[in-house]
Amino acid sequence: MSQETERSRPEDEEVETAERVYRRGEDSAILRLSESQVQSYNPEDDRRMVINMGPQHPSTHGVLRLSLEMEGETVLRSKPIIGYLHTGMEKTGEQLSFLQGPTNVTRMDYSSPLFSELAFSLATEKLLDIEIPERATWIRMLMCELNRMSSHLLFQATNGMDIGAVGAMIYGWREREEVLRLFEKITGLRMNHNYIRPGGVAADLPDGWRDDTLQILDNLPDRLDDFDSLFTGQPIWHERLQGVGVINATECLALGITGPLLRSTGYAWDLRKDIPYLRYEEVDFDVLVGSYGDCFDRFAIRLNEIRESMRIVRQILEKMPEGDYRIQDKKVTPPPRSRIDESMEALIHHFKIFTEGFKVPAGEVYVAVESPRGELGCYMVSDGGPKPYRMHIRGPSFTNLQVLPHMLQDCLVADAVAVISTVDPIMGEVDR
Amino acid sequence: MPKLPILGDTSSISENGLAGFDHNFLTGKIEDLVKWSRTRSMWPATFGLACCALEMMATGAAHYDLSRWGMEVFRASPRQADLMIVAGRVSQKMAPVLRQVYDQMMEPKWVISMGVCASSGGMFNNYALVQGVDQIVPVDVYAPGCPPGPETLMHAILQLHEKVENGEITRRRQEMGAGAGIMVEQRDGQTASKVIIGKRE
Amino acid sequence: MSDEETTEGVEEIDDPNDEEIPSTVSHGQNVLHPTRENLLEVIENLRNEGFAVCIDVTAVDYLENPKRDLPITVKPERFEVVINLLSHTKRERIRLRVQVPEDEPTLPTLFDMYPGSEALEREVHDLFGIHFEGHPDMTRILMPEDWEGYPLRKDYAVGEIPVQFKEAPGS
Amino acid sequence: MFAGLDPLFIGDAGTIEILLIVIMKVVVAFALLLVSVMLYIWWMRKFIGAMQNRVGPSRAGPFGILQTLADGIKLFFKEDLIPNQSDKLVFKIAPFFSIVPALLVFTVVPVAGDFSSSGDGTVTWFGNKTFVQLADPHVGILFVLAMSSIAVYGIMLAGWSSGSKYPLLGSVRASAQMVSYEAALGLALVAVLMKTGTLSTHDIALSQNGGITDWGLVITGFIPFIIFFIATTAELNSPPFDLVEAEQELVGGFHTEYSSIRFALFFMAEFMNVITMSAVMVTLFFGGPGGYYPSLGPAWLWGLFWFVGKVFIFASIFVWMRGTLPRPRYDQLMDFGWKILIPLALGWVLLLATLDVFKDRGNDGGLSQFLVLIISVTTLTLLAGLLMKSIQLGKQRRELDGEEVFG
Repeated sequence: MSQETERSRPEDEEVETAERVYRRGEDSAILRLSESQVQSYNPEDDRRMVINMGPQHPSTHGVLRLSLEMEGETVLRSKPIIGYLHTGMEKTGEQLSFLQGPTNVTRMDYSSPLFSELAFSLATEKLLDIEIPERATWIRMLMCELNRMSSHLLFQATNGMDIGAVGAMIYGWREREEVLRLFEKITGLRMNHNYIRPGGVAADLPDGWRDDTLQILDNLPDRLDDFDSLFTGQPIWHERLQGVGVINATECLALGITGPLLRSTGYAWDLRKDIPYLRYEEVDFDVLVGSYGDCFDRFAIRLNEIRESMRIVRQILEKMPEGDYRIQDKKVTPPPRSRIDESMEALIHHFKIFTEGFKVPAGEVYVAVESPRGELGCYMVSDGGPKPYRMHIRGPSFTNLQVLPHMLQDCLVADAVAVISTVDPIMGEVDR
Repeated sequence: MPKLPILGDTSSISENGLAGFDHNFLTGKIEDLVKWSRTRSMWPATFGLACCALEMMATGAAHYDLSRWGMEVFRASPRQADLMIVAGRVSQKMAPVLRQVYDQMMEPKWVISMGVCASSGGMFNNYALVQGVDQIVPVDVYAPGCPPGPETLMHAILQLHEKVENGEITRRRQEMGAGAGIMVEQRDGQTASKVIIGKRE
Repeated sequence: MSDEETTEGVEEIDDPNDEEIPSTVSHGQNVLHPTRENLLEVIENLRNEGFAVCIDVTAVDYLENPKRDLPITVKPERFEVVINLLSHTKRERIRLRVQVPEDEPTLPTLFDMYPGSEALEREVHDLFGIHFEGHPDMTRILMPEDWEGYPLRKDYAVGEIPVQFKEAPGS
Repeated sequence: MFAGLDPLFIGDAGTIEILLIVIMKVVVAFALLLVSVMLYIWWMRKFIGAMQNRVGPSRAGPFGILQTLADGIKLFFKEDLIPNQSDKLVFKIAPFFSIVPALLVFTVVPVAGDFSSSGDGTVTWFGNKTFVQLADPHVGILFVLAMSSIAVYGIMLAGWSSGSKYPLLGSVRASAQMVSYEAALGLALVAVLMKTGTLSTHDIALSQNGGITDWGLVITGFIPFIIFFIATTAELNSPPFDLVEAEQELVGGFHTEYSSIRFALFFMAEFMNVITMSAVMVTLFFGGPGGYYPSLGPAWLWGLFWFVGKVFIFASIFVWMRGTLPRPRYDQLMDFGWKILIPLALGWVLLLATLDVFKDRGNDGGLSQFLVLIISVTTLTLLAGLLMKSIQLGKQRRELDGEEVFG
């Protein structure tokens, strides 16, 4: 892993690459058949067969379904079929007010829920044109970085399991649990927090949060070193991941791939660094890039991004300012609990905000944040009412999944598992 | 069949199989043994759908440790699994698959509906989701929460163990009419849906 | 290709575009309003300027909200396809809003320029019923294949069922 | 008359006693193996639990020791299914192909007896001298090889007859993997046989009773043991070489379609094989029941103690690997078997043979003696070098291929 390297420019012959990546005809990497056709498809060549991987398969991370056309164990063409977790969240999002919105979006990317909330809240705040207090911003950063750690730990767990190292599964969860425990203390829930809301965060950090965070930061480095000794230097691990699922930067750009997948090709693009939001320009961290664009790079990048996040969290602990945790704008923020007992107006105000919601000026906005999986964007249209007219989340996993047929071509089934695992799709975010 | 002194009237065995056994000393003890073994070794199928799947896996991990009940053997093949934990929201597209997996499981089989989305659709009351997995498969235990914490899931599992220990070993589950018995006609999004409460057809 | 050449190229192409294509600024981001006819041309130019990534393709159904702020020269239609492009070199985003009429919901595909828009366009097709001409695989992606209707259209009901507060059967 | 049937029996023995002893041995061996499998599975789950900071089974019986029993009873009372598309007869028979060889291998393993340096590995029961092993055919080790080969059929037929795609892939993998590693297994064995000069398992164990320096491990020079161990792991489908099941890739591999008691048989056969192959390994390389024999209690009991202890350590090593190592890919596994293990085993056998010849001619002390040594060692080194080069070339070629594919 080198530190931020010189950014390569998109090449001129991008169109050609694009054609090579996603050819249209028979020789494309994709099995261009509809779902029902795939179901009954029998290749003419009887050395070939079509295998359905998923939607209920242990290594497809939930309900991804892959149709693989195989010759022996070699994958020739494949087609990812998604939608098995389509929840209609964008439709539901139009029924919920802006205050209720984070409840909805937090259930999209369930392994890093705070990022969806953040994108939603930032979009709403941009429409409202409000500036949230310093402390709220830093709390958001703290929570997001912790969430990035827990999400990447989850990746280590599932990746280890997919390659067959069952131990990694448990170790990853064990570490993740420590972070979740802190989340539970701060937000009240282990997952689906609904903590970052338009106007700030739901509650101030509880007493002792600093010690708890420090405890995680103190414990984790040793555990990460264990991961290193268990995997990073291990020959079987190298054999399984190195040179598998290779992709280069041009192909990534053509396919709209973001996040660790893009960075593994040596292309240092991280929204936190390049288009900073919150206060990321005030903290010091490195953007990690790989050099081969293979599964091993993606694994290593994620492992080391945990370390980078820990570095950021330490800086946040130093810089965390005092102040309010949410904006004191009567229009957006409900009155504090103590005021409700004293004042009728406060009670009415509280009732109004939670039943009707607050009105947001008409307009449309796109906001993106760097989630552990890549660029997570929120496109929001308001018609001036209390509910979004249209709420669209651009999930990084959704776009990243398109790379699968290309990466899977001419690899073995076992490699397919490794590739799916290191692309690390979260199906909730893919299907929404 | 002749009438045996210990087994009692066995004439119905030839017709109904084991379900035809009268309950007596011998079969009673076998029942206890079978129930004991079923509660101690209930292998779940790996059927993770959404958020709840993470909590389900967390329940199997070091902090909560399902292996204490012999349940760490998550079987990927439904043929060998006893318990289907429907962990997460079931979309209209997933519903047939879920039913198929359930049908592929061998008797005896149980279903835990984990989380509100699986139990009732939860906060997503819309066109895309099946409003409660009990429309598709008979559910034994509903675990509330969004997502239910590992403690809740463990509680649900213990409830199911209790149910197994108090139930019968031979009857097929479907005939017992398990599940809440709420049927919602599948919608196309354009018209209001019809809700049937009562016996499944 | 050196840095200078790129910047020069950008300026050359940029100027005529600003005259032709109505553009606005929304919350700090440039928004272009091309028509369906010149969409591909505009995108081609943008792509040469360095907008190498198609981040997002989505649509909005303005059935219940016909009065939205658009430049005067743009005729509002029911659907609007929103395309988000990102330039890594300029660290800048640009948004394209294309009006798509209700009676003929078609649009040329971006697939040839941005293969990554494949799934995004399929999603728009699935949920809004907007057809992308020239797309290699214009089928439903999220909903089951035999699904009728386009769920995210405003005239498509949410599909709520009323909450049941009834006695459980048999009790 | 029974003595004629069973060449084990030494000295005069009454018919009834012989009959009794044989029956007793059969029953004890069978029961012992089943109970040890039960305990082994429990121990495996506990041990893996401990490695993963968990408790492991704890509810079924004290410390969860009855866990396997519960699994077994549950599976026994589960609905059985024979898929429509399957070849019904083969589907039904396959599990037995798997479990019977696993049971049979144990018959030739010397379990106990006086294997102290002065002992001859026998016990005296009912006034008869006999071995504490079910049978000691003169071709004992070949019997082990034969049985482990037959076990392949169980897996292969199971996968093929299921009439489903994932099991088919699993069975194809199984047959290729097992055939390849069988070769390495046999070649590693040859080293032991050459040194001990016998095929009988009892004699092999007895020839190692002089202490650690006499163990097959030392006299064959470690390498055959390592090869044998790795090949055994692959032969047993034990992780990390469990590609035949490979839950993450092939769902359940060959046993995907099996349920109920048929699955339980596979399950049991898998772990029984681990125990029996550990026992074989102990017999071949670790002196069988040999060890330190204090003059306390009957000697054969000490033999049993050492034997069980050694097998336990090996079985635990298998668990350890199960809990830690990631799984190699299929082609890597085959490469490893054919390009490294088999040549290495072959070369080592040649080397050992050379040294033996060298030793045999030790009396003449002439130049020819050293000439043999030098020439053989040089040839072997050259061959090894060539082999490594060819492996390297092969790898490079694959990388080039890879580039064409991935650009």
